[in-house]
Amino acid sequence: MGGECICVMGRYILRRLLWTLVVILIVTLVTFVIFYVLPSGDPAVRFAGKEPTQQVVAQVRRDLGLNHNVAVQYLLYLKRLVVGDKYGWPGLGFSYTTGGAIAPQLWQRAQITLQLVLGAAVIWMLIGIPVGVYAALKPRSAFDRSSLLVGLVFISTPVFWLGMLLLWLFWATLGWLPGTGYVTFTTDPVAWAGHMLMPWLTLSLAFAAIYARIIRGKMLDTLGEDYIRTARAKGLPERRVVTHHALRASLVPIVTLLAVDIATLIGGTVVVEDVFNLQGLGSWVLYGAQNQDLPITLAVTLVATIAVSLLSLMADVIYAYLDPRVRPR
Amino acid sequence: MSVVTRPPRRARASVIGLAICLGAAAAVLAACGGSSGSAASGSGSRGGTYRVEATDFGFSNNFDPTGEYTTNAWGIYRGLLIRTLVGYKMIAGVPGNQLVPDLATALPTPTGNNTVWTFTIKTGVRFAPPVNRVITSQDVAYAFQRIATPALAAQYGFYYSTIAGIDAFASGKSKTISGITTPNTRTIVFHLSQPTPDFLYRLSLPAAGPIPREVAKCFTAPGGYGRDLVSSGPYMIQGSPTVNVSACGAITPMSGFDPSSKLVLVRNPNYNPATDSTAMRTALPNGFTFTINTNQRDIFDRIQAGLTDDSLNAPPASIVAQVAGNASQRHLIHSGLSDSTKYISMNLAQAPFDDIHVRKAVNLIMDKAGLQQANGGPLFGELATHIVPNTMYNDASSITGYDPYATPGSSGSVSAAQAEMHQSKYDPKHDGLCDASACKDVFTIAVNTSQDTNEIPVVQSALGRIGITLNIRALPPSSAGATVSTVANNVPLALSQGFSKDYADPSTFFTPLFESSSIAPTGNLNESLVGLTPALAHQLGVKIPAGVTIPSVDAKIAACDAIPTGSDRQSCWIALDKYVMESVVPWAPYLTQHDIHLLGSDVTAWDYDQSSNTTAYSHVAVAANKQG
Amino acid sequence: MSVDVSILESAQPPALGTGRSPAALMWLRFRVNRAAYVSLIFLVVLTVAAIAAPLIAHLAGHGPNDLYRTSMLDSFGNPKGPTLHFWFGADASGRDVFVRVIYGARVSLIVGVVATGIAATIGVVFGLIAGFRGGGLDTLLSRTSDVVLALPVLLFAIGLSSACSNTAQGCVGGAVTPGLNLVIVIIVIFAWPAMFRIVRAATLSLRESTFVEAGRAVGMTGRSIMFREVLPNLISPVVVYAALMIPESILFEAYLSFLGLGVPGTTPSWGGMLEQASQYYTTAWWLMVFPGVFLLATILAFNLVADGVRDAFDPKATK
Amino acid sequence: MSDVLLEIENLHVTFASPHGPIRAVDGLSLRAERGATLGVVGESGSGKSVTFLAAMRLLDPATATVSGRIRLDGVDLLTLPSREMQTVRGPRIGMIFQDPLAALHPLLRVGDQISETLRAHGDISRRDASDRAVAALRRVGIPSPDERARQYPHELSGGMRQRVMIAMALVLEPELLIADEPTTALDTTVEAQILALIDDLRTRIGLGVVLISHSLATVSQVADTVAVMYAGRAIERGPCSDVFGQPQHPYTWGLLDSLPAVDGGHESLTPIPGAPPSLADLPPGCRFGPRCGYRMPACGERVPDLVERHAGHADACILPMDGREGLRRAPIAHPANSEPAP
Repeated sequence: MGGECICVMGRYILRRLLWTLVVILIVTLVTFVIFYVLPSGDPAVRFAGKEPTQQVVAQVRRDLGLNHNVAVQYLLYLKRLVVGDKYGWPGLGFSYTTGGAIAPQLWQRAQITLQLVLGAAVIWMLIGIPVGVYAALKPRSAFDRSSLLVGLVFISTPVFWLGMLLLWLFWATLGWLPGTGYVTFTTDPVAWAGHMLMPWLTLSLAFAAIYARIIRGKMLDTLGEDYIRTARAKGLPERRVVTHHALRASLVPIVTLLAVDIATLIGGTVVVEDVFNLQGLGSWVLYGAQNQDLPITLAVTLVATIAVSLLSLMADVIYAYLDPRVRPR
Repeated sequence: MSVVTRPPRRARASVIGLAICLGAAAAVLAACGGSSGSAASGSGSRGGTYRVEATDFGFSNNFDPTGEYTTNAWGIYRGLLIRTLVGYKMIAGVPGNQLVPDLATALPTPTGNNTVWTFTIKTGVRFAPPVNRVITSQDVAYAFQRIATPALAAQYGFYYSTIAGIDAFASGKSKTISGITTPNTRTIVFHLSQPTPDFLYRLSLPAAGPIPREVAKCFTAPGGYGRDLVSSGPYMIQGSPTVNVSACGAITPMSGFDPSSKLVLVRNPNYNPATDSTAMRTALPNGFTFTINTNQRDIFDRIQAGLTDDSLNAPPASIVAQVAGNASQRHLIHSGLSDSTKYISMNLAQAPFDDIHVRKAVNLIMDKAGLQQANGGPLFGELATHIVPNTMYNDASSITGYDPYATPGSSGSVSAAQAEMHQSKYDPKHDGLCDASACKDVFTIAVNTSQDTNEIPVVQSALGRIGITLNIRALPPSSAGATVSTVANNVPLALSQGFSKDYADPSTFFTPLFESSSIAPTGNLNESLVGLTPALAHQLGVKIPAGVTIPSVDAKIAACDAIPTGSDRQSCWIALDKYVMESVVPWAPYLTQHDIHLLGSDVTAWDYDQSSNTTAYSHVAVAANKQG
Repeated sequence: MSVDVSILESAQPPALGTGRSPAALMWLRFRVNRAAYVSLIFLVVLTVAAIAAPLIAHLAGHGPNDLYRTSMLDSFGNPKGPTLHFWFGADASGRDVFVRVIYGARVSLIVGVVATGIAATIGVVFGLIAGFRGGGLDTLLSRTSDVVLALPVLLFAIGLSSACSNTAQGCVGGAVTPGLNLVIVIIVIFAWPAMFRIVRAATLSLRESTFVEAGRAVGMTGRSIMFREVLPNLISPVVVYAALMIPESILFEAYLSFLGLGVPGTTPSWGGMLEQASQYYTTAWWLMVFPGVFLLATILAFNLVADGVRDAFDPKATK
Repeated sequence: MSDVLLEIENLHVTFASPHGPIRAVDGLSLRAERGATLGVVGESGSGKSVTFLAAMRLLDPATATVSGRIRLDGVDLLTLPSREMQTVRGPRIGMIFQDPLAALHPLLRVGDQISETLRAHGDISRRDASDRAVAALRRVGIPSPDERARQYPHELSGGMRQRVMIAMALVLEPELLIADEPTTALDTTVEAQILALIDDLRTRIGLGVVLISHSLATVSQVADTVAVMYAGRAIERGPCSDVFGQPQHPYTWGLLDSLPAVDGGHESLTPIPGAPPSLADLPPGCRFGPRCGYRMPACGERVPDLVERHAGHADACILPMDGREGLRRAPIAHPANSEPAP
């Protein structure tokens, strides 16, 4: 039975991976098309120096590979992606603006973004779960109502404004926390945490509110379930009923949501990275888009797409692990 | 020359004194008299590391000198890494723009009507490791072969187009450049196809510095050599000695340079001070670090804390104001006056700016003091009243104080502007206002960086007083540049434009900016389209309004450019400068920016490199005992 | 919790609202929600202030683009904070922040209402057609909405904004010009698919319901069934979702402005003011605090009103 | 039959609702005895489940008000501190529910759900607990219990799930098992098996059983004593054979008449007309009055008490005792205007 199960799972995963490939094709193509359909000037001219002669422009155009027609360029891009280029595999090319290879920068920036997003996810779960659970245990209580209202305030707060407000307060005015920028964990763990704290909070507050709302709803549903009554009838302590039975069942559907949110943020922390000057993927894609640096834009788009596909696949697998009812049989 | 996609920030003078005392920054006036300004005093001692941070290197060709076209790189090349045949003392002010021999033994006197230039190279000048050998005339000649190689995209190769045979080499018809000969290892002769009086200046640009063929031949794409640049100056990129240059395949990037994080320079063991002069390079620190710190605010916090010494970025006005207001910190502000002009560009082929009266009225109404304040006040720049910055004229006495559109307080004059507008065809009501529909919602490109954004309301408010309303698109610097420099976009008005010199001859302003031959469909620098002919207009998709003849200064530029360097040439340019301001009026110039540097407390000597418009790295010193 | 459900089900329906029209009933239920009611009042006041902005500017004595650079900027061009005459201080050009905040409400309110209106209309019409007609048209519209949701928003916004800023004409033959117009276009492009999906799904389920069958049986045409029978039944989900779209649109506009893609700085907008504030917030807090508080309050108010609207339409939705 | 295990006295349960208080149980008194089965019958909403949820203290105190006395071996459960109540639930009273699929945690293995009960009530190692869980499964007749213990509820059949529930309820060897509609969700053959299992366990380990059901047929199979509930009150109570053999209350008559006879020979199936009253808006007097075919004016005046008329057999009807048997055979056609026939 086990072997058969693994085989079914394997086929499912394979099918999803194939679909991921299709999505990657579509998204990179869309990015390419946007770049060429909505150009903000001739990129070759932009990168040909301050006073470009026509020869230099032509040369730059060749160097950047912009001399082919769009379809050929796209196919060449795919080919390099699969085969690799002079910078190794996968062939992500070089930045138009700096001439540096994309890949090493991509990994470096992905790390920062991952730290930002995962840290924020931990915080919003740490806030969202207890608040949501407590609100569900005391529905319509003062705590429940005020947590809903405060949550709505967080949801309504523009992230960039929250970031500036925190920076102004805790950095510029009170001097309690270090300001913008990033310090690697290995350099100085305390400084690292200090620099990440405000970005984490900024990114997580709205999510904490959303998750608290969702968890509250799920908990309310779950607490009405028969099996909770069973657990109580067995004489389990209330704490165990809430955590082990109700919360467990309520959190399972959250896993999918969490994975999708984290994945979306991997390419989508633009504003927080901008405000806090974190050199992650979000600020990079903004830079790439503003400076017509197509390889940067493509690389980040690619990573974001893969993250969304793989994480939602992972979420499905984890879901199947956590909820035996949806396991393929 | 450089289009300001990056705001120009360089200048004359040395210490805070000069810069601030010219302006009205009352709060800091007290500082002027007593400012000790460690700078040009240059009494530092040997040792230490001079630490520079920047949000971005912004290199245009990945630090490969053949194509690199940024002032930041030029300052580093000239002071520390590359010795050209002729160079500068790398000091502030007019003297800093005067040529002196560097790799060559003397400044040559041209023969053959400025077409033959012969140099002798100093003995005992050697390349840094891993090349280690004596620099010969072939190494200089090779630099020109690289410039002429199309695949390397030399970004200012046009300066060398008058060298005989360079086109034949570029097209592959010839294996060598016939106009460059090397009779022996110490002699190099340039034969030019036409008289080029300012050729010496062109040889002072870093692309003309010696390059060892054995290394550079391995790099066939633009920018590649930047990772393995072999120094001829007092410093070299860290890790140079360990690079294996025995075969092209073996070459690895030098460890001291990572375009995305750092550039570390250490002493070049092969540097012989006897071949150099301390007037040019004191070379006191043991090394230089240029580190990317993307957090601009953090950079200046670190400078104030003494954790770093200097920045490639200009400090924000708010920080300068804060430091200048603090008596114990005031001495940390240093500045130079850059050889640049900031201006509003008007398109001579677009209504209503096809009418010179409108253009003059724009100059008369412009609140230049307001624009100065938007840029951070007098500390950040002097008012500009004409095209070429005064520091580029050896003797600026005849143009100092020249302001054809002077108004009280430089804030614009409604009466003078309306009187001028009165004469315009766009004022049919003769009420001194631009009444015609062409004056309403004039399409205007602006730049959305913080300081340039601040200029928008000032311009808008000023032009509103003569009846011109604007339809403004504020774009990021590079998009704004690309949009304005595409002729077919027909942008009538462009704000926050800037131009800075490549070398200290006014031709580097007039030729690209106002010659009709420099009008190009894209990447056009002659944004005002001075000298546009109907034929060319038709070709570029520009519609010149009926009955309008666009003035040309081509003949005047050619005349001045033919005069050998010296006072006659200077006078010619000054006359042309005035002519352009009064009879062409393509711009409303308003600012010559100060290049402000906030320095760390460890800096004991500092000067401004007028030739590059950067810190004079060859003259700085730091307190050696405080640093490793 | 463990209540025998049947007990509650056997209870009588509430006596409330017998003999009242549905609209009056909803208004009654809405007013019960105090937060939503207060929010609505705030929004009404804000709207009046936005309409009367020139009057307020006149009373304050400063136009939105009047420069007070000698009195409100120091010699370095740094803005000065709140004074007796400049309640919210001055911005980096010496303009009155208070007057600009009031004017800024116009952009947020216009974007919120207009973009939502257009997006909701497109979503409803397309959703009705797709859900009701089905077939190839449905596939086309559904795939289009999928593709739109897969578009990289930022990239698209930056691309569209720069492409439309190159020439005086804008793009699409002058139909789309940068500024408010372009911002609304971008928001509409990304907002309609969500409404489309909701309406399409609801239409699909309604299509099978008995009264639509009945309509068919008495010989009503497809179109009249769609508009007379189906559409009225969609009002509740459409209104509730549209109410939620308004604060989202306002937030979206603020993000675009913050990234420099919004309305030009000469038109006061909260997002644009916050973009400028991002350069000065460590020294000039007033540039950040005042527009930000108004932005937050407006979005929050719309969210609370949306909550109230949902409760009014569907009292069972709240737990 | 004298060993009283659970004694409910004058129990009132009221739920707060937006539409006023709902009197779900209203003055109920009942007894369950050790080693015997008490059947509790009534339509849904009659208060039968609520009564025993109240006994288990499983009603939400925020919405339910409980008064009266519920004594287990003489100890009033309603006043017990909640910590001690936890040692009642499980070790002393086990409870099983209608829909075993919903009542079992879907994400936990059944073995773990049983051993968790053990571990919550005693210091027992994980291994011992799981061994005892398997033993408990075996005792309720589950084949290959080792394997089943590792399965999830959705992988088992309906009957098997209810066996798991029983095993879980009895693993701590309680004195009382409350079975709330244990067979409603099962088909008839499985129902018989489950009832037999419960009955078997009762006799084997001397368990007291409360069997709650809406189905007279179910109750009649196993109950020793039966209580019939209507609108929150017991309206008839007595030994099983008496209640089914000589039913005294018109409602019980109605229930029995609506039952298809097992032999299939009954000529007419007569449902009770009308619907139970709203608990938020009870009629005055006898709650069954409005639906009663034998209604008298006095019925609307006073709520009749449960009165014991024969040994152990009580009812709450004011009809005169002597004419009842005849009345049942000849109901009056129009109950609303009816006068009892002499």
